[in-house]
Amino acid sequence: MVAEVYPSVDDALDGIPNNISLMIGGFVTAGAPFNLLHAFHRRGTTGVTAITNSVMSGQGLDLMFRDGQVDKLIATFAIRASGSKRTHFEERYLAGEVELELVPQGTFAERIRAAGAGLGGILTPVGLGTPLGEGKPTVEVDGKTFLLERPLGADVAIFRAHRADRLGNVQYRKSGRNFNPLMATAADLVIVEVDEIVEPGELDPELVQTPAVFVDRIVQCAPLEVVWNG
Amino acid sequence: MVAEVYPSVDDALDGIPNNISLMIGGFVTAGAPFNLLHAFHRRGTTGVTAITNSVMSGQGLDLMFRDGQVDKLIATFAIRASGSKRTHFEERYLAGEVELELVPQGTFAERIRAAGAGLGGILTPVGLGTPLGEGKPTVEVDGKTFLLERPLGADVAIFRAHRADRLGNVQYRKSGRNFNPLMATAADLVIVEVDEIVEPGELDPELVQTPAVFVDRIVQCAPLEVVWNG
Amino acid sequence: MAESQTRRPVGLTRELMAMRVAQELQDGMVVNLGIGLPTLTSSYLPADKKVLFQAENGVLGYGGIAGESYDRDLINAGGQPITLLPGASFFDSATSFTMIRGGHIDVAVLGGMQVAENGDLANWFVPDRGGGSVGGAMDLAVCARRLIVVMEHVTRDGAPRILKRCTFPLTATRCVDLVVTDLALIEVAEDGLVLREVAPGVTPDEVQALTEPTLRLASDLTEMSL
Amino acid sequence: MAESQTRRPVGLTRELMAMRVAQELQDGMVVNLGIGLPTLTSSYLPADKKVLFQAENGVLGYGGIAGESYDRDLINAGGQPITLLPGASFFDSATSFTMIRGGHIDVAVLGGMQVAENGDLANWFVPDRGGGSVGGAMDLAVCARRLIVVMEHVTRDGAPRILKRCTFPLTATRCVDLVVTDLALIEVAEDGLVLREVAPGVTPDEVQALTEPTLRLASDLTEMSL
Repeated sequence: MVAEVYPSVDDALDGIPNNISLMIGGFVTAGAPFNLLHAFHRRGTTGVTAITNSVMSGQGLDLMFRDGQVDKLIATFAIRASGSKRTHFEERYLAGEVELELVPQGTFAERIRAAGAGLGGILTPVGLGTPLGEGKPTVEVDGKTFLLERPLGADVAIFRAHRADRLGNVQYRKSGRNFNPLMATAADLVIVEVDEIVEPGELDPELVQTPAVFVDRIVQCAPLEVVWNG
Repeated sequence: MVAEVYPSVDDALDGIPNNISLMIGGFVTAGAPFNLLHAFHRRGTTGVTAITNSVMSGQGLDLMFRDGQVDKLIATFAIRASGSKRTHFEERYLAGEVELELVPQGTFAERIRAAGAGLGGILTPVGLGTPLGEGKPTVEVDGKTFLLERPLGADVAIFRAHRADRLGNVQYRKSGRNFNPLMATAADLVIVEVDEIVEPGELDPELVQTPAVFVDRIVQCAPLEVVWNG
Repeated sequence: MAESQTRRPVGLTRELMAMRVAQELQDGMVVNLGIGLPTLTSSYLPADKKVLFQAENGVLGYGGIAGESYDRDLINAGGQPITLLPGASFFDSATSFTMIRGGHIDVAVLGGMQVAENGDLANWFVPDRGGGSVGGAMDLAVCARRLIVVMEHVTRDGAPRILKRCTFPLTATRCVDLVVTDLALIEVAEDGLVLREVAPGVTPDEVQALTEPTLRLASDLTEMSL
Repeated sequence: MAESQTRRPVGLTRELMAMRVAQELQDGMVVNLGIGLPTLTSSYLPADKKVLFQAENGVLGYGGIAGESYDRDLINAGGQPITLLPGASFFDSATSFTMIRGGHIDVAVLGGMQVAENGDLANWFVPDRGGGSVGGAMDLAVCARRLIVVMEHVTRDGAPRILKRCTFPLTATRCVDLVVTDLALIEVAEDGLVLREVAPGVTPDEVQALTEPTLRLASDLTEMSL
């Protein structure tokens, strides 16, 4: 089915319950849905499992960790280097209040893709012989050993893109693409914030990087200014 | 490493031995490398395992079947409907002279992608309970059964695209994309015929659909006119 | 009953079958049409229904079959030249089957050779050619949200194609939701086959006589309205 | 020997280490630079070498770190703003790791905490923070064609980082090809570690004294030329 246009990011979260798994697209600032994240923060949604590459200190998702809205983080980048400021996530994690599942970034991307593509999991050599591979099943193929990593889907996915048409076709901008086309395939409800919504036919069909079938809700809003802080 | 520009399709096959696995991109006419295929035919390369979606009757690959250059076909579309003209492939196959591995199209695409992405195989529900799933290993994930299908790579891949820059960045045209970006990742030697070769910087970075790292040889030539015949 | 077993009732033309299938498509749906008879469906879509047609070779949002101007790079999964509607997009085969296996195809319409009463489908093996072609049919059959099979009710020799068990190699198990034939519209329910509609002038008895498993008659069984 | 164990020799600055790593990059190579010290490498590439830098967040062919104009959508894997060179491209994370796992990264340069004599690498777990971050490091370590680790030769406390066995949780096993430190350039060979170069003014004995496993001296052992 095709997408619907919503008048605001708060409206775009209509009907979303607590206790959801939530994919948050973007890589640091690129393609990250700060407007939608802050709407989730305002909404007070609790019991969230957040699936995202990393947590920016003191912004967006980190405020949801501060305010106890998130129970678990599935990410590739979580605990920072010695000497750097701790995120609210890290404080909660060290206090034993939230759970962390750390995933190698290629495995993270591919597990999300597997969920979206109706596949039963992925077979990767990455993580073997490390703590992130411990206890996981392995499969032998042609004499080589691979980790079997499970698909990673979610109830809701949010991310930012450049433009969308009213059907839900989406075009990204530069390195703002990253995990977003994958997450768009892997959640039951996909919500996208964009710079601009146009009429069908205004996007070059070659530049539609996420076709409309994957998108449920779109909302136009200016990017929220955030400052990169490592 | 980046790509090299070749002066002709015949030159672009320089050094390729017999007894190779050869991926041939394209879907019917769209994105199909008829110039390169005919160069392989002229070259007289033998012992080929052809990996391609289908065989067009009497053209390109089918001439290589006629002339005994191909030993095995891995395809999704192979034997035609009752009453249609037989391809040279079909005649050879029914005579027991060539081998056929029939693969569901989604599995075909995903197996090629797995080879290119360094994955150990794919887990798909498609093919279970059918002759195409018989004898293959299955894997249980979260109570569901999936076929484990092996990666499908090749020694050489050929396909047609719209434009390339001298580094090997490639842009496709309309439904000429199909299997080509996947095959570009999955062969040791990747050769692309294009309408036009341009300087680096002339392609929009958003429209590079196969980045240069995947491409080895590029050659500019007009599309060979072929007629669709089912 | 004896008469209906020896004389085949006159059913729908291919065009009328496609017209009946088109009625199953709802506004906003994403639909994949198989090669052959299913492709005809796009021509009978009412103007007020906007459907996104997907072709597994990497096109979403195509219109109909193109006229004389042939663009080698703009074709559907049957190799036919197509037109594009506003909002169309192109993508590679991996993305195309992500749509399909990922459950984003609301309706797939496929041709059939045999359908069993448990919903098994056989539509790829061509016995007199010693082999077959699957294309995207297996992926579509397993993964589309709703699978409609459109086919002649019986073979050229008059043998039933709707069987207790398929005798041809399967495309997928328990996948068919609805069968539209020249004689009837039959739903595959949990507990067997339900005859919902008969073609104009065709009786339920005539349909049953040409169908191997027993058909349950729907309480609201009607004649097709085309 | 006693002296070198108590007094740490003066080695290369971070900039000189990056400069030495840059010498390993050849024209036409596809190179991924990890966060931190490895990123510096791009600034010391000779003008006659054209290298395609890949960032795992979906950029191929970036130039250096951008100046004041910050584009939130144009960053490398460390989150730093970057410039683009002609011939650059953007892609999603699945394609990015297809490049990486598929063996298309000719050289990856990663930071390290510990390297073992069999090539094991530990570089993600931060003991005093009770956890860590992997990002793309595991994929790069396992799948890059050649893995260069650049790190200080010893910890702040003067303990060796090049060990018989890593004591920190591993990033990947048997993955390191070359280690560049402030004191030395060491190759990981099949049969152990080979000391190929020493930093200016540093002796092989001083390097050995700060290295746990025994180093084999290369027959052509030289001082680094920077």
